[in-house]
Formats: sequence, C-alpha cells, structure tokens
Amino acid sequence: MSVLRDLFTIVLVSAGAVFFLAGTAGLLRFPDPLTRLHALTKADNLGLGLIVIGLLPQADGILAGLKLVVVWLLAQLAGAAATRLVARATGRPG
Amino acid sequence: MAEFLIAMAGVVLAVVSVGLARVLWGPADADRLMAAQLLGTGSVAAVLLLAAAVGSPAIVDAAVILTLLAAFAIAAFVSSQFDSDATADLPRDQQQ
Amino acid sequence: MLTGQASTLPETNSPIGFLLVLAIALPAGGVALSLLLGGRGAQRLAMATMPLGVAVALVVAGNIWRSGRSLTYLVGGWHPPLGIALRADGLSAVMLLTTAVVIGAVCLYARGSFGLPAGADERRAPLVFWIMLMGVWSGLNAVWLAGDLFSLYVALELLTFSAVPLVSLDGSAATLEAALRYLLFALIGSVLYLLGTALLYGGYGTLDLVLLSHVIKPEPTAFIAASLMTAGLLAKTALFPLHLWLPPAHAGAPAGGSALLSALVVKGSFILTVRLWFEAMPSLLHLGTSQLLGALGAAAVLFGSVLALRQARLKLMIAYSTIAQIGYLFFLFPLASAPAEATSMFGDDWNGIAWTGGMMQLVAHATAKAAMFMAAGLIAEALGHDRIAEFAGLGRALPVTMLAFGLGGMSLMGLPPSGGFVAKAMLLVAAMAEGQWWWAVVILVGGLLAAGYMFRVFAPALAAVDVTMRRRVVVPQSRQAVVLALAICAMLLGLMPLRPSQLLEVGRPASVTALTR
Amino acid sequence: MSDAALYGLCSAVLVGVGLYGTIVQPQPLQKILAFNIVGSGTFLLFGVIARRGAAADMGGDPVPQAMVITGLVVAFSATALAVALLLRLHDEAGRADDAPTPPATDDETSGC
Amino acid sequence: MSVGPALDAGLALLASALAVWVVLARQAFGAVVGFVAFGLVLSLAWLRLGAVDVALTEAAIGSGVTGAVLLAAVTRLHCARPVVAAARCGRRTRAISIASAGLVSAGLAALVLSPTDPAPTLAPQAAAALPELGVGNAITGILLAYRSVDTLLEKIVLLLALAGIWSLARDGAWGDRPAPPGSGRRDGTLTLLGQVLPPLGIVAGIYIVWVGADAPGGAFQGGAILAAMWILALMARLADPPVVGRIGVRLAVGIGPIVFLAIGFAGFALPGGFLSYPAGFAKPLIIVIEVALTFSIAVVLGLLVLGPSARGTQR
Repeated sequence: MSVLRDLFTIVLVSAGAVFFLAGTAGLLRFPDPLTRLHALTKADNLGLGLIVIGLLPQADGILAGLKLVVVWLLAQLAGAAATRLVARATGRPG
Repeated sequence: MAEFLIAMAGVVLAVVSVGLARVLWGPADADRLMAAQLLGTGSVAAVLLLAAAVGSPAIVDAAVILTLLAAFAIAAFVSSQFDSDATADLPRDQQQ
Repeated sequence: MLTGQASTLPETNSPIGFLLVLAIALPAGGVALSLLLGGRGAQRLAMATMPLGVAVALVVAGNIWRSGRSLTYLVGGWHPPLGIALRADGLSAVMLLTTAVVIGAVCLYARGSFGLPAGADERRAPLVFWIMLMGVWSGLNAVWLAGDLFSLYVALELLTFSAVPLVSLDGSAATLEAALRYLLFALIGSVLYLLGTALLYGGYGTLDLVLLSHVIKPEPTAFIAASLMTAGLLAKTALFPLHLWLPPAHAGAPAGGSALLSALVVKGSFILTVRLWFEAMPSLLHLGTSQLLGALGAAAVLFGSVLALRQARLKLMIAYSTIAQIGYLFFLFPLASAPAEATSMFGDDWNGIAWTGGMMQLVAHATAKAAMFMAAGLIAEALGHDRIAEFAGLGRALPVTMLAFGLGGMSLMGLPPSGGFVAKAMLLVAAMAEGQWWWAVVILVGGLLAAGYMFRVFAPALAAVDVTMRRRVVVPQSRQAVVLALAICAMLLGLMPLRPSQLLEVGRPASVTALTR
Repeated sequence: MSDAALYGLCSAVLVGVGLYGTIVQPQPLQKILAFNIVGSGTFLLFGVIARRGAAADMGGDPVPQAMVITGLVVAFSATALAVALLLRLHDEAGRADDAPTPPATDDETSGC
Repeated sequence: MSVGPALDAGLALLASALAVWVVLARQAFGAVVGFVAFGLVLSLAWLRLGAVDVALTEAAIGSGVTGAVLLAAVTRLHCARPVVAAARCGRRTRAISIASAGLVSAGLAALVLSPTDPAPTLAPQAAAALPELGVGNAITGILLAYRSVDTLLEKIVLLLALAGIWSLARDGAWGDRPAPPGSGRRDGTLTLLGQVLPPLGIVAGIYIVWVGADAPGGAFQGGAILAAMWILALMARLADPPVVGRIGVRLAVGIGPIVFLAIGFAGFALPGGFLSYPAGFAKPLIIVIEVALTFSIAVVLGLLVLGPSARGTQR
C-alpha cells in the first residue's frame, strides 16, 4: 500500500517537474511574447497541478489535503489573471 | 521518499531559475514578468515538496501565503506597469 | 566560557527603576497618542510630556548622584540574556538630563513656530514636528538606557525615523535631497551595526552589554564585529570622512529640528560607540584603534572648522561647526585609554580627567549648539534670510538673541568660563600629561578657528552702522529668553565642573579607571 | 560543508554585493535595493547563527529568528520612507524644471 | 549522496546571482523584478534553515509588500527605460568600493567558516520559560514577552515611518486621501482578482495570526497579508483609499501600540513590572496584544504602501 502510494507520488511529481521544464524551455526558446505566454501557462496549470495531486496521498488529514488544493486553485487564479493581463498588454504597441 | 521530494524540489527550482534568464534578457517587461511568475509558481511547488518531505503542516501555510502574494505581486505589476504605459497620454496628477 | 552560554547576573530591579521605563515609554506613548489626537492634541501632549520627562530625568540623576549606584530595571521581570535590562549609570543620568533640558527648551521655543492657534485645523508641519520631537526623545532615552545591543539597534532606528522627517519638513527639493541622503547614510550605518551584533551573538550567545563584557575575548569575531559596528556608528555620528550628509541635513531642518539633530541625535551613536569600546570590549581597545579614532576626530576638527569659516549662510556655518565639535569628542578614545605608565607620570587619574572632559564637551556642545541653532532660527525669522554678509546692525536689532549666540560661541571656542572651556581644558591637560601633545595642538588650533568663524558673524553684526535693520517679523521676547537660558546653561556648566563629574563617575567603565590604578 | 555554512557564505556575498551597490550604484532607487540586499545578508547571518544554535527540540535558536522578524519590519519601513522621499523629490525636481523628466544634475537628485 | 546540501547550494547561488543582478542592472524595472524574485528565493532559504516564522515574514513583508512599494515607485519614476544621464562613479571609487566590500565579505566568510564550538544558543532558556507563558511558539514568546520592549519600540518606529511619509504630502493635501495604487483605470481581470483574493487572503491572514501563539505565524505575518489584500482591493478600485485625517483611520493606526503600551503599564501593578503578565493570564493577554497589533500593522503597512496624501485624487 505504502509502496503504491509512494510510486503514485513519484510518477506524478516527476511528470509535474517535466512540465516545468517544458514551460521554461518555451519561455526561453519561443520567438514572441504570446507564444512564450502560452508555454508559461502550461507549466503553471499542469506542473503545479500534477505535483499537488502527487502530494495528496502524502498529506496527513483532510485539512492538509484541502490546503494543497487551495494552493493550486490560488495559483490557477493568479496565473489566469496574469495571462489575460499580459496578453492584453503585449497585444498593444508600446 | 523525503530524499526524492527534496531532490524534486531542487529540480523544479533549478529548472525555473534557468527561466530567470528572461528577466535578464527581456526584451519586453512582459517577459520579465512571466519569468518572475514562473519562478513564483516553481517556488510554490518547491515549498509544497519540502513540506511533504519534512512532514510539516506549517510549511504548507508558507506555500499558501506565497501563492497569495504571488497573485498580489502580479496584480501590482499589472496595475502599475502596463496600464500606466497605455494611459500615458491621459491626464494624471502624478505625471505632471 | 566553556559552554558558550552566558549566565545570568544576580540583578534585581532598583526601587525607582520603573522611572527608566517611563523615560522611554512616556514619549513613545506620546507618539502613538499624538497621531490619534492630531491637531492641537499633539502639541498639548508634547507640552504635557515635557515636564514629566524632565522630572523623570531629575529624579533619576538625583538618585544616582546621592546613592552613587547605578539603577537597573529588568523589563517584564526577564533576566538577560533572555530578557532585556535597562540600566542607568552616571553617564546615562547626565545624558538623560541634557536631553531633557535641550528638549524642554526646544519645546518652549517651537511653540512659536509650530504652535496652532485655538480652533485651527490640523496642519502638516506642526503635527509632524511634535510627533518627531517625541520620537527623538524616546529614541535618545532608549539609547542612554538600553543594556542590550539589539534593543540599541531598534533605538537607533527610532532616532533615524524621527530625525529624517525633521530634515525635510519644509518640503523643498534641497531639503528632500538632504533627507534622502541622510536616510541612506543612517540606514547603511545601522545595518553595519546590526551585522556586528549578529556576529557577537554568534560568538558569545548574548547581546547584553554587561554579560558580553564578561565573556568577550580579543579574537577575530569580536574584532570584526567591533569594526563593523564602529564604522556604522561613525557614519551615523558624521565623523570625518563620513560627514557628507550632515551639513545640508542639519541646515535644512527648521531651527528647532536642527537643534535636536545637532545637539542630541548625533550624540546617540557617539555614546553607543563609547559604550561599545569602553564597556563591552575594553580588552580590544588597542593603541592603534584609539589613535585612529582620535586622528579622525582631529581631521574633523580642522576640516569642519575651515569649512565653517567659508560658509556664507549662518545655518550652514553652524552645521559645519558641529562636524568640528564632534571631532573633539573622539579625543576621548586616545586620552581616556592611555596605558598606565603614561598616566602615572604626574600621579593623577588622567584617563578619568579625559573621560570627564570628553563628556563635558558633549554636554556643553549640546546646550550651546542647540542655543545657537535656535538663535539662528530667530535671526532668520526676523530678517527673512541668514546670509552672514548682510548681518550689519543685527546686534542692535536682536540683542538678546545675539548674546545667546555669542555665549554659545564662547563654548565652541573654549573661552572661560564656558562649559566648552572646562571640557577643552581637561582634554588639553590630559593630552599634555599623557605625553600625547599632538591632540593638544589640534585642540588649540580648533579653538582659534572657532574664534575665526564666530568673529565673521559678530564683526558685521556688532559694527556701528547707521542703517536700521529691516525686520520682517518681530520676534517675541519669550522665545529669545528661552534661547538665552539654554546658552546660559552652557556657560554655567563651566562654573560647576566638579558636581557633574562626580555624577559621571558612577558606573564609569572599569577600563577607564583600571588602567590608571 | 554544513548547510549553515553554505548560507553563511551566501550572506557574506550578499553583504558585499549590497555594500558595493550602495556606494557605486548611481540610481537612488537601486541604492535602496542595494541597502535591502545588505539587510537581507545580515538577516541571513542571523539565520545561520540561529541554525547552528539548534537545541531543545527547536530547529534553530529562536532568539535571532525573532530579531530577524523585527528587523524585516524595520527594513520595510525604511524602504517605504526612502521611496516616498525619492518620489517626492522626483516630483519637486520635475516641477522645478517644468519638464516630465528631470535632468540628472547629481547622483542624488535624479530619479532616473 | 544527500540531496539537501545540493538544494542549499543551489539556493545560495541563486540568491547571490540575483543580488548581483539587482545591483548591477541598468534598468530599474528589471532590478525590481529581480529583487522580488530574490525575496522569494530567500523565503525558501529560510525554510531550509528551519525558520518557518521568518520565511512567512520574508514572503509577506520582505518580498510581497516591499515589492508593491518598489513597483509603484518604478512606474512613477518612469524608470522603465535605460538610463543614460545619471552620473556614474569613477574608476577609483569603484576600485575602493570593491576592495572595501570585498574585505567585509572576506571577514564575514572567514567567521562563518570557523564557528564557535559549541555554538552559543538561548534555545534551551527560551524553551524553559515558555510553559510559564502558556504559548507554544518560542518566537511569539520572545517577541511579546522576553524581548517585548523591542517589539514595542519597533511599533513606534512603524508609526514614525508613517508620520514621516505623511509629512511628504503637500500642505494643501494634508489629511486627504493618498493616491490610489496603480493606474486610475478599472479593469475586469483586476476587479476579479480584487473580488476573489481578498476574502481568501483575509481568512489566511487571520488563520496565521490565530495559530501564531503555538505554531509559526503571528501578528507581523498576518498583518502583512491583510495589508496586501487591502492594497489589492484598492488597486482593483473596489474601494477608495481612506481619508487619512479621519479619526477612524488614526484610531486604527494607533490602537495596536496603545493597547500594547496600556497592557505594559498595567504590569506595574505586578511584581514583574512593566510588560509582565499575571500568572495564568499570559496567553490571553498575548493574544489580545497580537489581535490589536495585527489590525494596526495591517492598516499601517497598507498606508505605508499608499504613501502621502495627494490632492485631487477623488475625481
């Protein structure tokens, strides 16, 4: 049981890290701000999301798990807002 | 397990801090902002991983606060930087 | 110590130790309440705090003088190193008294410039001035009394945050720039001090001055910490060559504020430097360090005086003279720490005499300089400017003010019977007796230069010209009287040198005395 | 090398870099940032000392940690005051020249 | 191989690199972004050093609220573009400053590499006295009992900083509202953030204060979060900055320090004297002080970010 749980964590957390890697690569390599923004959003959504899901079995108690989910939701909100605002700002000249 | 989680925290941090190169290069302020946001998200992930590794709920609190403040910082960036550029031609008491 | 643990001292609260808390907490409470009450409330509060604060200082000083013993108060009943002790020795008592006298005078003086008529709305400058005045008082008293290096850091910051807004009170670009420069200097100064504090805690596990003096050893930790802290404190004291911020800041503040800054605020970091070297780490005060500090002081005396001679504006001249007068204070380091063989030659306690002389210089300068800045403020109010070249006939127009200014100047020059004379004479004699004649030369030259810049003011002011001064405003007699009273204080100090020096001996650092016996 | 020593070296670097910046950096705003970096280095040194003093079931000596919290609040107040002074100075200078950006006459007056 | 030290080395390296970037950056905006990132990295370093309380404070105050102040400043200074004209230091000044800064660094490095052994600590003493107070978080015990006078004076420092910033208002604007943070535009996304985040943030802030007596957290951290949420609501134009001359604002600013002082003075009636707590009542009194302080800290930090009153901000 414990082995399975740990395996689940290892797989999902590693996958999350891969998405962070992809996001960074995109941020560095993509040619213009809008595509870079796209890459960043992926990392935000999926990277953190996968890590949170991966850590859920490790959390002791419902409250601790809930906090993890809250963190993810907050990050989603911030990321979405940033995306919209940055997209609009870069869409304008100047 | 703890070792693995700490290692992953390190990996995530290392990866996103490479993205900080965008802060250096720019060229647009939006790029700098995105790089900083990526670092913010990465830090939150790293804190969560550390919390799980140490098994300390207080560290999760730190992650909650970091996320809140990351959102706050983005709002501050946006409301100060981009809008002011867009509205530079509007009369504002601070500008004259 | 073996375990690296500082043990606690068998200290208990002195019967009137609670007064030490009041000395800090009354003006601190005044700050909080002033913001709350606003408007005329701030002024009323300052006026109410003033006599209380003076009374506290008097009772504390009287008690220490009569009993000959220092006072202690353990805040919250917690013993150092975990808790914080407030301690008052003779030096603290003298400083408490000086602070109370100068602040009292500034309060009375500033009623003229920052008083609000009954029923008036709250206004910016008066409210801020009264709040900052109480902030300065609280911070200074905390510096004189706190026995813990980190509390002293907070006290220094309290001083910085109340001193900087005073500089930029008039809001002109020049004073804003002076305030910003002052703030940056002060902040770097405090952060260096804090860095040293961290090192000392890491080395000895306590920040209590007394406990630290028991465990500190002449080793790299202590030496590096002491160097960083001293560098930081010197930046805050504006010792040459870290003086750049002082003239524009002290000259830019309103007269009452300049008086506080020049007379008192710079002395806070100076006293802390003295306590650090003489009380906390006497074993580290080697010949080299003390001669270096003395040499910087000598450079400050010469440099500050020469620049004061060349100023066209009165307030700037007084500010540059502050740089010079601060220089004298640093002769304390070489002269009060001379090795026994040097001092025993004439069989007297020359270190002790130098110590008393240095502190006397501090008190005399505080009172004299506050009087001079306030006199300059009155002159500027009356004339609408402070250009020295246009002072012709001033002696006749403002005789009381000019008398006060002159009495203050006598103290700066070191003419008898002023407090400055006694102070400089004691330093001079100690320098000769200890065979360190070079300081004596600087003291004499500094006195001559001071006479030069005072003469530049008085020559036109007293010239028998027939032009009648065009006065913008009539300065009330009461404000002139306050300034004169303070200048007379500086003078009276010279007439009763023995009594304050007795008080100064209570709790005098053992290092000053031990070296001579 | 222990983890505390690593952060100790980091604090030494931060203090040095920050000090250099406060002296050399011509922009007042970046001087303020540099001061904050010296401050952070100092606080980190407290943290290293706290870490080494771990005892009595505590991950570190709480006394220096508490001092850092006090220090952080003071450093923030200082930053806020310095920035407010800088902004007002900038306004004043801009007003005096009646131009949107003040000319850089001196390293302290120029906002930009 | 242990991965901990590798992570620590990475964090230390990253923090140092960011510091160099902040100091040398030609662009003020880039430097400020770098500084906020630097604060973030430092919070992680504090977690690694086992100082969760400090990590919370660094995140909230050191990086969060300070970042807001700096960003607003950068915008108003029009520093987004590279600077040409500012006087740069001469080569000699640079050499001297490199030498002196290097000397300080080298001295510090030498000291941290040769620590006192055993390292001095007050942890056992701090722990031993905690049961008397009834609080579980030693840092709360230090800030509000053993070294409470520091905390009290530091609150006065905050008030003085606020009065100092207010003093920079123009005479005609005295007592008026400060300029709202950010630009004057309403914005849908910002409004959404301003509506959704503050309720969550307020809960988080209060939670951090509440657990502060026994777990990491406390008045500073909670107050800073509340302040950030307030500023956010102001940025989204969901509320107006307060009229700072009003008695209500002044009361909010002063209540914390005044309650703290009043409880301190009440201690004179006890054997322990000023700022001592009666046996058995220490924890409730500490919580009363913390609540009052949190409220005042939130208001003061917010007002510090807002800056001095400005005229004509209400159109």
